[in-house]
Amino acid sequence: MFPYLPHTDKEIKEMLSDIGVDSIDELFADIPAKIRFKGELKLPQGQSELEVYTRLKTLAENNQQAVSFLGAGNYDHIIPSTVGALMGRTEFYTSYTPYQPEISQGVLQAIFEFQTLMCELTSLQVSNASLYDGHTAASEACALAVNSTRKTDTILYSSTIHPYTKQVLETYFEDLKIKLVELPEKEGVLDTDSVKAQLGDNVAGLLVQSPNIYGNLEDYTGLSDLLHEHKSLLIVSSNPMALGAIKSQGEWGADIAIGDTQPFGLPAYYGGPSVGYIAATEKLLRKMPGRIVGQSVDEDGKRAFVLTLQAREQHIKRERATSNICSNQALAALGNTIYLATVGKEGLKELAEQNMQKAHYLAEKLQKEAGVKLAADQPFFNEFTLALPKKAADIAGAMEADGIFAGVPLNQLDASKPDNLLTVAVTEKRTVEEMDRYVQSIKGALK
Amino acid sequence: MFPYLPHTDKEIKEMLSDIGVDSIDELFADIPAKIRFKGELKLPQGQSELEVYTRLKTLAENNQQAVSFLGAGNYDHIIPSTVGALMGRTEFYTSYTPYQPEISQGVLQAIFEFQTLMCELTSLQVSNASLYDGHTAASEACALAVNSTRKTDTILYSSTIHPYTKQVLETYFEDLKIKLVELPEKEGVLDTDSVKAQLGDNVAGLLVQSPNIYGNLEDYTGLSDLLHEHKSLLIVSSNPMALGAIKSQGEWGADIAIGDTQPFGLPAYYGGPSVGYIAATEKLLRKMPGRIVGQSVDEDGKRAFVLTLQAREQHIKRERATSNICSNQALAALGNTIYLATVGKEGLKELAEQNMQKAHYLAEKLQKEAGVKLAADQPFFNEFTLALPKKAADIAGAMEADGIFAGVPLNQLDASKPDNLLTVAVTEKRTVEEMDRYVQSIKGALK
Amino acid sequence: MSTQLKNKLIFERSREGRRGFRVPDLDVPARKPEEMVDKKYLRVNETVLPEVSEVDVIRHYTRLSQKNYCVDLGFYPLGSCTMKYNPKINEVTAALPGFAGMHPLQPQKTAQGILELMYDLTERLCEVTGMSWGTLQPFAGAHGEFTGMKFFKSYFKKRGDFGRTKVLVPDSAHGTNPASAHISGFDVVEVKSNEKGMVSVEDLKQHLDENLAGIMLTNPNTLGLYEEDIGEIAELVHEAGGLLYYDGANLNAIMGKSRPGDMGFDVVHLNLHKTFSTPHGGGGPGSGAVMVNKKLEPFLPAPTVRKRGSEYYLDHDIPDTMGRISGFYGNIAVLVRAYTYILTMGYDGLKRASELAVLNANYLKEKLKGRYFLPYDRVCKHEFVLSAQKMKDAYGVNGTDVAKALLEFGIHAPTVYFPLIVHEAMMFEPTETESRESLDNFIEVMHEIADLAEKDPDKLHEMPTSTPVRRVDQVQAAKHPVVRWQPE
Amino acid sequence: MSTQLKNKLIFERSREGRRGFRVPDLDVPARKPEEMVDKKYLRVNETVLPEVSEVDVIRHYTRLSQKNYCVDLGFYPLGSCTMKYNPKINEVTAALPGFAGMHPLQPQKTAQGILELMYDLTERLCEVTGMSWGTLQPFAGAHGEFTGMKFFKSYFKKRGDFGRTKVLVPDSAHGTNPASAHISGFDVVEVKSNEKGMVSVEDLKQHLDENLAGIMLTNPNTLGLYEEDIGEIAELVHEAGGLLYYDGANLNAIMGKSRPGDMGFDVVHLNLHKTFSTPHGGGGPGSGAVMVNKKLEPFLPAPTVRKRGSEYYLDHDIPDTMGRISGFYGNIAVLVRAYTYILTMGYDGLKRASELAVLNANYLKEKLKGRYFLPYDRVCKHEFVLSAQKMKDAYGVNGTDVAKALLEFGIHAPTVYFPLIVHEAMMFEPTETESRESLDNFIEVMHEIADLAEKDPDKLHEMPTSTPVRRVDQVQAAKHPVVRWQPE
Ligand SMILES: Cc1ncc(COP(=O)(O)O)c(C=O)c1O
Ligand SMILES: Cc1ncc(COP(=O)(O)O)c(C=O)c1O
Repeated sequence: MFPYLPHTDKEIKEMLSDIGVDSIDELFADIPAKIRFKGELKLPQGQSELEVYTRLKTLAENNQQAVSFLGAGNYDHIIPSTVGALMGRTEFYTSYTPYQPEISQGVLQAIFEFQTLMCELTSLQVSNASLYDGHTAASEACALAVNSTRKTDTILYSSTIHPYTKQVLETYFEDLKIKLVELPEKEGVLDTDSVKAQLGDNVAGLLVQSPNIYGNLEDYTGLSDLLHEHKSLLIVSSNPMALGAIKSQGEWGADIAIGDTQPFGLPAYYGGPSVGYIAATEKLLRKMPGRIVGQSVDEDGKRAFVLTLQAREQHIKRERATSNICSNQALAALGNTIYLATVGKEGLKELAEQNMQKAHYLAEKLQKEAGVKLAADQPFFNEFTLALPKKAADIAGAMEADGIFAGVPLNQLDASKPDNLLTVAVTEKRTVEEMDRYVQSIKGALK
Repeated sequence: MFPYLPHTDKEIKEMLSDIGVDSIDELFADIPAKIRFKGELKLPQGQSELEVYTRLKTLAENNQQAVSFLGAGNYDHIIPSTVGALMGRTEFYTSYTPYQPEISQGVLQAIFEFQTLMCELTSLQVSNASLYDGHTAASEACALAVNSTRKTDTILYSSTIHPYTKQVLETYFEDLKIKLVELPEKEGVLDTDSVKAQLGDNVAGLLVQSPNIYGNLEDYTGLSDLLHEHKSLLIVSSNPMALGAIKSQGEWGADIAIGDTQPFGLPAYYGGPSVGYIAATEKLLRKMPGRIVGQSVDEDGKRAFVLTLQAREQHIKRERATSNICSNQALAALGNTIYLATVGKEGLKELAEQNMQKAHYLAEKLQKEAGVKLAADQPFFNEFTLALPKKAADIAGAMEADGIFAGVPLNQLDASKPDNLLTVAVTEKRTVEEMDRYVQSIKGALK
Repeated sequence: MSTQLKNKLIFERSREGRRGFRVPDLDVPARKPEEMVDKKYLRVNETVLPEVSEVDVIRHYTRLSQKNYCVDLGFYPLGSCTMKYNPKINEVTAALPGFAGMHPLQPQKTAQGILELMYDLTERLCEVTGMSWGTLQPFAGAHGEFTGMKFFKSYFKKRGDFGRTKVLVPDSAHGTNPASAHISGFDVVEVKSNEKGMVSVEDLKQHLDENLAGIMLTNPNTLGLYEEDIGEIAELVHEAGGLLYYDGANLNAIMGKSRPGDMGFDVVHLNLHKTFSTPHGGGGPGSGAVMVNKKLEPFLPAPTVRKRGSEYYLDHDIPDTMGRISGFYGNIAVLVRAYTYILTMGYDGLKRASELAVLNANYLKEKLKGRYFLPYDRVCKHEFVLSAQKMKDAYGVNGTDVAKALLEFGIHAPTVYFPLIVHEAMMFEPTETESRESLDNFIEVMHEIADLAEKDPDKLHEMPTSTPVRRVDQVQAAKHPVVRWQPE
Repeated sequence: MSTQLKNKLIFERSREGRRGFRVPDLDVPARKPEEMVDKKYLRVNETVLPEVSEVDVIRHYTRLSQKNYCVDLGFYPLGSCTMKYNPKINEVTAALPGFAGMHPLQPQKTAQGILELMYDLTERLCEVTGMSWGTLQPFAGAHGEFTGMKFFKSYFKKRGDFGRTKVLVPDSAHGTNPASAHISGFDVVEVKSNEKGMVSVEDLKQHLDENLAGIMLTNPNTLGLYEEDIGEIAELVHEAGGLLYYDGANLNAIMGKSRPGDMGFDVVHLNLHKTFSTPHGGGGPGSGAVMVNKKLEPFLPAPTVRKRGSEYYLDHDIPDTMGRISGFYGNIAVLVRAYTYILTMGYDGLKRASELAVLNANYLKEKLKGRYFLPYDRVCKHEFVLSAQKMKDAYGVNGTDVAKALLEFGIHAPTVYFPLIVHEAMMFEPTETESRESLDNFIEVMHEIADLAEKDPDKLHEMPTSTPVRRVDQVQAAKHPVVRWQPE
């Protein structure tokens, strides 16, 4: 008995007879005997909800949580109650891709709002309906740079971008006759002097990140001009929560802005789902990857929203599409939209500032009271990197016993990084007591 | 800053000026100075969602749970996932009482379905939109009996009804010139022989319960005839889950059926909300307490549902109303409806049978392996009462240490009951391992 | 969707043999009911419970839900109902499994969290009302009124004062007031309102005799007016040996501004599903918590929550208790929401809520009184009452027509034909959670309706036309009541 | 509701100074951003983020939601999309805080529950597909295809076989197939279908040379037909040194009946958001898990979940890995749902689901083919394709018209204009969760539309008329793209 299978025996019989066959097996007779699956799949039998729930609950409880200072692309922020309430509307979460605009204005308008929000935050002109995550968004952005510049074969990127972004880029471009060139860092930020040396007409774009993997803010003054002289594009990846306070990609003159919107109302959920956002200058619109919602009118002249510029996409353009992406992260982007609508203009500012204030409180306290050092003397947002006198993993391990996830040992993301670097994230959720406990705990761990 | 208060300062100013006053205080100037509240309420300041949530979560975690064999009117049954999903539809839970049928067909139709389900389960003809709980439903049923019989001043009830029902009845009738007469029990069930002695034309009705407070099933053969001879009404209270297997009120010839629908998809929630159900014979319809949904047609002749027979109710009849009830337990009744639709005809039967099977398994095992005795040798559904050689509260206390809530010591509900009686409920959720652990645990406790 | 799938009852979707739920496999010996219990105890009747799949259930009730208006879709200017926004965080806290899974009879030392919440909530409600302790057990306002009346009864019984059988209720009172007094064994006597819409002190004085048990009042009253003589009324009633009961349905007007306790009331019920933002659920569950002053505390229903050292417990040992009024301890899940709300709002937020509720009501009143007749033209509190009588006389458009026209415009109707002292009454309560533009939209619509009344009244009689059903035949429903579905 | 409140963007509801969210009070010293960070790093631009209350947010998106169709409201006969019912228990388990709160970089010993789930799920998906291990990281089907192509690349690179640059894709394939092959650095070559709607073995043979990397197929194919020559095709491709990629979007037809591994495929992607019942979310997130046979296991993307003794861990140490394909480990919340579904259904339920999906499709096909042209008339699997070409020629009613007419009747449209090899294609996939009466209702409506096409085609061109908006001008949208709201 399966609650999602509505057919009664009587109905099955009648339907078979209407089809003109005697048994369901007959409907599978076209499967060649040789490759037909005989026997039964080696899986347990179906179970009741209670049994299934009990199993899943046990699994969930086999995970442990602690006061978290983990970041590196995934953060523990407040999620307003509106987000869950509205994402839980079945009209949103059980609907298909809005290919039929007449009965999909809910999703379409929400995505149009999402696009607007991303444009606003990044200070750029166009955006799409979402990409998978911030890391794959980087690959798409670089591909966009290659596709929208002429005769280019090289992408430059800063060594300060997230190591996982780097690794995803490598996989993506490995077989595409596109060279990836890493630019060095200096004191925890991109060494901007190195850009010039690598620039040439073959360079499609430069990918940088701020706040970068250390949490440091980078200074891109003059960078877009320099790139534009070579018809290269500037791609800036940013934690969007930071954009409530720090200079946005558009303000730096970037052509493409990317990042990951997990901080905007999405649970950490072991890394997914989140959303890769992308925004760009107007002229890149027709090369953008992924779905885009546009405004139009219906037959009565009423404002209506619709998927547009589909000629870019794989279901029309097939191998000549700007990207292969089809399903995206729509529901999560809706979550971002609800989040931003809820916290609003002032709320986002305040939250961004609190992140900064709290991170600075902890960073200073650690330096003063625990005698630890920052890896570099650079400005930061809500994340900073400690250069510890011991292995970061050991310190973090010791602090775990105090119920604290102390941060991300950077060599865990990139084995080539020194093993004493610990990146610590402090969001608005961390209280002064938790931070003070952190300081006590690390003091103990360092002894 | 309060997220539910949308007014900006500018708007407030403009609105005040439109009203023609200078300040909000002016709008309160009609409160006589003598009794105006000065100063501020001694409550903390408003807080953010995160702070409030943290406080509530802490409180929730200060409650402990265990494998539960607690019953006595509130049971640990499976709640299908459909119930929460649909009760969580905001169109249901944030709507008002369906006084405007044109925009309330959702709630109205669901209640009409609820009424139908209650009629079906009880084998009676009419039902209402819900009462508060099973205990207050008993008072309403007795009042209905008084109001629909002539020149009566007495209600008989069995000593085997839930002690809390009894206590609620006493409070209700204490000031109403209605006599409550308790009939004795014999071997854990109503002594039916005692009925005759108390019957007379002054008796409005007899209230009995099966399964009764001990869990025992009672035999009402001939009872309704006897009562009807005196124009008295038979009121039978039943755990509605039991009605999936045991004789329904209508089948016993009852005039009024009542009970508490908590077992049908409602969380235990420390006792509330649940629903008091009431069903009755057709001829009692116009004396029924509470709201009733009826079927009608709209101006286009389309089937439509509407609150009906409102002339019975307080907002029309005022002090001559059949009851004072206004708000009821509508959303919980919706939950019951969804529950019953989901488990369906066969599901309810199966569930009822499993309850019976499991309770019998444990009862027999306890007798065989732990050497404990049942308080009476009577048929039962999913609950039975042990007569222990020690105080029931002590045994239950000892078993708590094994992570088991062993049952309800009956003298906790009614101090006049012997202190060695423990009522044990076994639902379909209890597994054979849990029951075997129960047996081990009680053996230890009895040592 | 074609009619084949639309507008059915769940029973009409049933297909023999279809299932929507899997019962866990039985892990004890399978025995037939008749092997466990004598047949005479077993059910014979088949039920027509639906036989549907999970998909059927979800689609059926999801579609049904879309035929329903609600606060999350728009404005309810529904007087006497305080249909304010129901915050989402309340739903989150109420769903915490640490609360939801609790059995009411589990040992109290394993229930310290919920008991603390109940204690804390009682304390806070006492502070808001100016009372001394209370009970959270009443399931709704009317149940709270009944409890209040039982306080009256217990008090006089304790004093051996058995002649006090009369409870005064103003003619403007909600129907539950006289009904509750009546079912509690009191005789109800109506007190008249004066020309200002307030309790007539003159009339009141006629009833102050040795049979007086007390008076039930709401303040602001159901016209939304603050009873200016409340101080004198309280004194008079007390002097006459009576008690004062406060119907707290209208508390939303005066939080932090004026407390029933300070006005002289002895017992107060609150509708937590109004003032304290818990959702109405299509008619319930609510909570009618009752607060009392020291004088009445000895008569609290059993049990009541108390604290001893750091331990919370349910006190069953109340010698003069009125007895038990409900099975367990009330609608606990509703209490969790109300408590969450009070924490969120704080003293400052509650006061601000009342201020803005009153601001909104006065704003609406001023903007509507030009087009609709305002029988009592003075500053109102959280609500006010208009009359459609003149419109009815002039154009044949009555309160119901206005109400139904609003539905056509996507707005809920006001409360109509209550209070009874105003002909063709329409009672408007905007609450504090409606924004300026929501009110302005409403005003615009109300003006449009007034225009239509003058120009095209028939159009109003037709309305609504675009709702899931049109006006429903109430007469047929009551004449030939069909209160359950019947299989063919 | 009057237009004043209707149909606005959230930005158009904004009021300066309004707030919908309270930030917790700051508990560390308040410092201005410019006191912490040099001004040059700070944002100057104001944003037009909305300024609205919580009430505004809830009403806005609740109303928006009601402008959207969804599976919980009705039938989606949407070919290639497997819009089956999304069970509610999946949502319950996915919401468990023990999963939702996990950081992807928290120590693995504190993540044993989720790792076990991922391990277990991988194992079960391998059993269903007949493969040996896999990755759950791909975020969607297309991402899975990309991953599959990277398996091809890695495999040939490992063998030093650098000339294999060509991937074959049938002309009936989904657009993501060629696109994925292309962005992975392959040249895409189209293989023709034969007159039966199946891959032409003749044509295939033309392409079997030393440049062949492999072929991408779905089976049943996009016409819903089981590729009868699949055994031979696999042999041919393998003999030519190529690999076989299975697009698992159509797996719902054959669970427990036929396994891609047994057919000869080397790599398989699954759309967990189709076959395994996770909701589509208005376009995502999904999951495109990829399973491979032993031959390709060495090239798995890093990390992959493994077990050592009783401990689960993420293995980053894969010498021949293709590298990293996503930031963390995929759409974990989707995996929890899919796993829940597999537990619920079991081997017996999955098989039954496929049987009934195929039953439903054949039933629909038989009932519609009298009125609509069925280009490939044979037993189908989970879906089938009709053509509106004849209708278009005869009455000027095309596939879009039929699709839009369905919307008018409250049913979602089929997939239209795909696969490309059928003119005016309309692709129907009923899935197993539609009941007999849902199908019969659909058939009735389709017949009504066919009648209208003959009798009153203009009426069809007008449809839909009762949807929240009518047909939308796509040309204007693409010609003058407006992809964001602009403040006035
Ligand atoms: C003034 C007044 N008193 C009492 C009540 C009764 O409250 P309840 O419906 O919760 O029983 C109401 C409800 O509308 C009311 O408006
Ligand atoms: C046959 C086929 N392959 C691949 C895909 C792509 O899957 P996704 O949208 O998850 O990327 C689809 C989706 O519609 C499909 O139908």
